[in-house]
Amino acid sequence: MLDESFYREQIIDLYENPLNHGELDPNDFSYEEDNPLCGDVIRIDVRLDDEQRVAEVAWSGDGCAISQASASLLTEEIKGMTLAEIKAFDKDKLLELIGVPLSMARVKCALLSLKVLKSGAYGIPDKGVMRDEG
Amino acid sequence: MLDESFYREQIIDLYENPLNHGELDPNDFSYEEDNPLCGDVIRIDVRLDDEQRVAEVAWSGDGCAISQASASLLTEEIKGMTLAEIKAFDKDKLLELIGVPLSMARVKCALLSLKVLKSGAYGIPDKGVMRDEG
Amino acid sequence: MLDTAKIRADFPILATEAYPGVPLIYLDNAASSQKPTAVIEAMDSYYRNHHANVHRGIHRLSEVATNQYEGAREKVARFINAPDSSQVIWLRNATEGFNLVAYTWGRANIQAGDEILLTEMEHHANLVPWQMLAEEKGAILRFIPFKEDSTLDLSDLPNLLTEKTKLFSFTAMSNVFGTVNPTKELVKAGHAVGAVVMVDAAQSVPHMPVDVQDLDCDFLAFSGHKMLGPTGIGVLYGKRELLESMPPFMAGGDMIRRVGLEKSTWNDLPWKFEAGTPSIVEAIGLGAAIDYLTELGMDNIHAYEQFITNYALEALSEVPGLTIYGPPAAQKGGVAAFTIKGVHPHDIAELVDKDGIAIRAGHHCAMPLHKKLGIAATARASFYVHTTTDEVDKLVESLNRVRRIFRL
Amino acid sequence: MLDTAKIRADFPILATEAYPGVPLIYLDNAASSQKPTAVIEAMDSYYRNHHANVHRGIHRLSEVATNQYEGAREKVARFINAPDSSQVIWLRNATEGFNLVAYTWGRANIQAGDEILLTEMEHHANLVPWQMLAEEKGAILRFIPFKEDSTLDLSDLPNLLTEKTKLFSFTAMSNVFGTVNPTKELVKAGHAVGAVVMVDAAQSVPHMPVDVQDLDCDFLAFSGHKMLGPTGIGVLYGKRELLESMPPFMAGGDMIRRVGLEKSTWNDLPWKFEAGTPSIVEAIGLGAAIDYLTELGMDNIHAYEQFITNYALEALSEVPGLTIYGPPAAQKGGVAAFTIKGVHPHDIAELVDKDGIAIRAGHHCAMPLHKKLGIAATARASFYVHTTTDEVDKLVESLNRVRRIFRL
Ligand SMILES: Cc1ncc(COP(=O)(O)O)c(C=O)c1O
Ligand SMILES: Cc1ncc(COP(=O)(O)O)c(C=O)c1O
Repeated sequence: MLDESFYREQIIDLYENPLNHGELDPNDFSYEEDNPLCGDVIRIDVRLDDEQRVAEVAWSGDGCAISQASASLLTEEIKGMTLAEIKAFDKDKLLELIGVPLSMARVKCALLSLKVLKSGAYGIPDKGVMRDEG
Repeated sequence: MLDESFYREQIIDLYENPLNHGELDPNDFSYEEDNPLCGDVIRIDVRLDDEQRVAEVAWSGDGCAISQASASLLTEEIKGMTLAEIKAFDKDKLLELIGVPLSMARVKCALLSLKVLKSGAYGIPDKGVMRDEG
Repeated sequence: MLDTAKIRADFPILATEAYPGVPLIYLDNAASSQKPTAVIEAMDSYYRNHHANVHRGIHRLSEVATNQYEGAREKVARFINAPDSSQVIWLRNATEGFNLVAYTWGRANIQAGDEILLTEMEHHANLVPWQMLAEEKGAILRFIPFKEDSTLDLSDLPNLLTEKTKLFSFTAMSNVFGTVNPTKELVKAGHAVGAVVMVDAAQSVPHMPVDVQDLDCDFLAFSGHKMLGPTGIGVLYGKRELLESMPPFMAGGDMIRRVGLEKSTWNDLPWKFEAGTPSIVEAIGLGAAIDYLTELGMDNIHAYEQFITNYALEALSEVPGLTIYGPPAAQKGGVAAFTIKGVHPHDIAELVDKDGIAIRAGHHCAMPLHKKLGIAATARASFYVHTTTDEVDKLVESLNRVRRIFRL
Repeated sequence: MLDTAKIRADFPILATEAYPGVPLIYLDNAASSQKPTAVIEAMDSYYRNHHANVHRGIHRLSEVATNQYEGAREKVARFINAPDSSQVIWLRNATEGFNLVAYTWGRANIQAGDEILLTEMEHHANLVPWQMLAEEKGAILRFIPFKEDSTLDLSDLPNLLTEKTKLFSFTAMSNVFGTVNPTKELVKAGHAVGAVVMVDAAQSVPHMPVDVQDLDCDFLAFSGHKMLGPTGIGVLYGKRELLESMPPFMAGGDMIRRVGLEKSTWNDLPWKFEAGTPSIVEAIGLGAAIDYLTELGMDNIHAYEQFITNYALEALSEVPGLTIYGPPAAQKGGVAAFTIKGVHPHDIAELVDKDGIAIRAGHHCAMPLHKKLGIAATARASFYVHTTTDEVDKLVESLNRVRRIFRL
C-alpha cells in the first residue's frame, strides 16, 4: 500500500537536481543550522543588491529529500525579495510550494530552510559588524 | 464491621498501665530511636548484673498502643536474659507475645522496641567508651 | 453543586470493598487521589493502540504518541493559564520541581549569605531541597511562622523578606492544616524585594482554579497523582526568561541540540529540562484528568469542597476529645487533621480502617509543623469531588467506636 | 525457540493497523517496546482496585499498594540477581541513573584532573551527564574508540584505563551497532585500576540474561519501557557500600528519616534516593513485564533474537546499495542500523511507514558515533520477541520499493 505518488515527482527531481545549490563567499548574510532530530543541516548564503533585495542566494547542506527540495524551492522563491519580505515569509506558503502532505516530524524538515533563512535575515546587523571587524 | 476484639484487651490494658515504664540513670546501655513513618519514639535503658544479665530495664517514649504494648511486653520478657540472648531475640517471638494480627505498617510499630533494644545491646562498647570519657 | 452520585460512578475503586462486606470509604485524597475511568482508559487505550517513543520518530505511531503527549502539555498550560506550553516542564512529581529549581537556578544564583525564605508549614518537598542547597552554598534559611489559628504570621514579614532574600518558596495550601495562603499577595511581596518566588501548588492545583499569570509566580510545581491523574508525572511551570537562563538539570537524549564527545549544546524549552524517554503515558493520563476536572469546573470543585469541609469540621467537632488543626473552613481546603485525646493517631487510622475508612496518620511529611505543635503525628481525613456527607458521618461514627475501644 | 504466534496474541497493538488496510509492523523496539496485555492489565487493575500512596499509610489500600510496589522491586532484584532489593533504586528512566550517579557519587568523588573513561559508541544518556560533571570539576573525558567492525578497540586500553581513571562507564550493548561489549572483562579491567564501573544496560537487560553479581559492576542502569514495561520507570542498581556512602540526589518526602527546619537526616536504602511520591503503578507494571519475560526465559529470548537478527542481516544485505553498521550477528543484539546509498534515512523511514512498518531514522541519540562514521543519520530496524521472519521480509520488500521511488 505504499503510496508512490506520495513523494511527488517534483521532490525527487529537486533532490536529484537541486536549484541554487552551493555557497556564496563573500555574502551579505549566511546562516547554518541543523535539525537536532536527525542531523539535517542547511546553510543559506545571500547577497543583496543596492536596494537590499536578494540578488543571489545559494544553499548547501545535507538532509532528506524534503529538506533539500524545500531549500531549492525556498531559495528560488525569494529571489528579488526585500529583507522585510523574507522576515514576513509565511511557512504555509513554503509548505504549499512543497505540495505534499507532511507528518509533524517532516514539517520540521520542510521548514528548516526557512528557519535558517530568517535567522540569517534577522542576524544581518551582527554579521555586518563581524565582517567589518574581520 | 469494626472488630472490637482486634485490639485485644491486653493491648489496651498495657497502653493504660504500661510495665517497666521510666528511665534508668545510670545504666549499662541506653538507646533511642524513632519510626520515621509516624514519629513514634522508644528509648530503652538497661542495667546488667554481674553475670551480664538484664537486672533492670525501663522504657520511655511516645507512640501508638501497639508500640507501647510491645515495649511493655518485651521489657518484661527480657528480664534475666544475657546479652547474647537479647541479640538472638526473635522478632516472631515478640509478635507472638503481642498476639494480634498486624498489618505491615504496624509490624514496624510492634518491632520498634526490639530494634531499639538490639541496637543498644550491640552498641555497648561504644556507649561504654563514651561514658568512660564523659 | 457537584452531582456526587454521578461522579462516584466514574471511579471504579469507589465501588470496591475494603474488607468483605465493608465498602471502601476513601478519605486519603491529599496523599493521592483515585482515578476516574476516563483516565484509566486513556492510558489503557494508548498502550493498546498508540505506544511509541516520542519526538525522535518519523513513523506514524511515534507521531501519534508525540501528538498526544505534547497535546497533554498544552492541556496543562491552558489549565494553569501558562502563557505557552514550552513553560510546562514534565517532572516525576511535585518534589522533583523543587529539586530541579534548587539544582539549576539555585546553584547558579544562590551565594553564601543569601537568604531563602520558606514557611513553617511546608511539606518536606519544599524544605529539604533548600536545606541541601543552603548547606552547599552557605546560604541561610528563614521561616515565616504560623499562628495559633494555623495561618501564617505575616506581622514580621518585613524583617523576614528583605533584599537578602533571593528565593521565597511557600505552599499555596498546607497539606496538614488545609490553610490556603494569600499566594498572590505573597508573590507580590517577594517581587517587591527582588526575590524569585516559587509556589508549591501540590494541594491547590487539584482543588481550586490556579492562574499562574494572575499569581505572577516565577515557578510553580504540582503532581498529577493528587489531581485524578496517574503516578509518575508532575509539572514545573516557570517564567520563560528564568527557564531560559538556567542550566539544564539532567542530561541525556532529547534535551540536547548537538552532542560532541567533549561538549554539547542544549535543546529549546521545555525539552532542555527533559532528559531521556519521558513519562509518556503518564502525561497523557494527566491530560485526561485535566479534561475531567475541567468538565466538572474548578470553581464548582472548590465550592463543593468548601461545603464538605465545613460539614466535616462541624461533625468532627462533636467527637469528645477531638482537636482539629487548621483554620476555619472558609480559609481552608478539603483536609481535616485531628487528634483524639488518649488515642494515638496510628491507632485511630488502623481502627477506622477496619470500618473500611482510609485516612492517614503520621507527620504527613511535615515534621517541623508537628514539632511546633508539640505532637509527633495527627490523623488526617481529606476530601475530593466524590466525598459525601454520608461518608463523613461514617467516619464520625467510627471515631466514636475507637473511643469506646480505648475506654474513653 | 519462542512461539511467536502465541506471543503476538499477547500484544494488543500488534493486531492494529498503521493505516486502513495496512497492518502495523513494529520494528522500533530499541526505542521503546510494546506492552503485553498482562502488563496493561496489571496497571489497569491496580488503578481500579488498589491505588493509594505507598509507605506512609496504615489503611489497607496503602498496605496493598506498598506490598505490590515493593514486591515489584523484589522482582527486579531477582531478575538481575541483585544481592538485595534495597540496592534497586527506582528511576524515571535509564537516563536518570547516569545523572543520579554523576550528581551524587560524581560530585563527591571526582576532582580536577581525574579521568572518566567512556566509549565512542555511547548513547547521549551515558555521555552528556559526564560532560557536565567533567566541566564542573575540571575532570577529563577519555574514550575507547570503536573499530571498522563496530567493536571496541581495546588495543590501547592500558593507556586509556589507568590509575587516573576514577569512573569507567560503558554500554553493555550499543543501541546503533547492536555490539554486545565484553562487559564482565571490562568491569574487571576497570576494577584492576581502582575505577568505579558503571554499565549502561538499557539495551542488554531487556534482551539477555544479566547478572549484576557475576558482572561485578558497581552501578548499572536500565529503563522499563524498553523491556515490555511502562514508561516512567527505570532502575539503578548499585553496590551497597557505594550507595550508602553517597549523598542523596533529590530531597523530599520518603527519603528522609528526621526533618528539622535547619537540618535533616536520610532514610535507609533504597528510599534515600527516592524523593516524593514514586512511580507506583509504573513499578508494578514493570514487575508484570518481568514476570512475562521470565516466563519466556531470557535465554530463549536471546537465542530467538540471535536467530531473527541473523535472518534480517542476510535479507537486508540483498538490498542493493544498503550498508549495515555493526558486527556480525553473533556479536550483535537485535538491531540493524543501515543506510541506502542515494536515499536519506528520513526518507526511508517515512516511506516504509506507508507500508505500515515502524523503523527509526536519525542519530538514535548517538551523535558522536555517527559523526565518526561520517554520516548524520542511519535507519534502524530493531527486533523483539514478537518479530517474525515475515515482518523482516516485508521490510526488505518495502526498502526495494523505496529504491524504485528514488529511481535507483
Ligand atoms: C544504550 C542506551 N542507553 C540509554 C538509553 C536511554 O534510555 P531512556 O531514554 O529510557 O532513559 C537508551 C535508549 O534510548 C539506550 O539505547
Ligand atoms: C503541599 C505538598 N507539597 C508537596 C507534596 C509532594 O508531592 P509528591 O510526593 O507528589 O512529589 C505534597 C504531597 O505529598 C504536598 O501535599
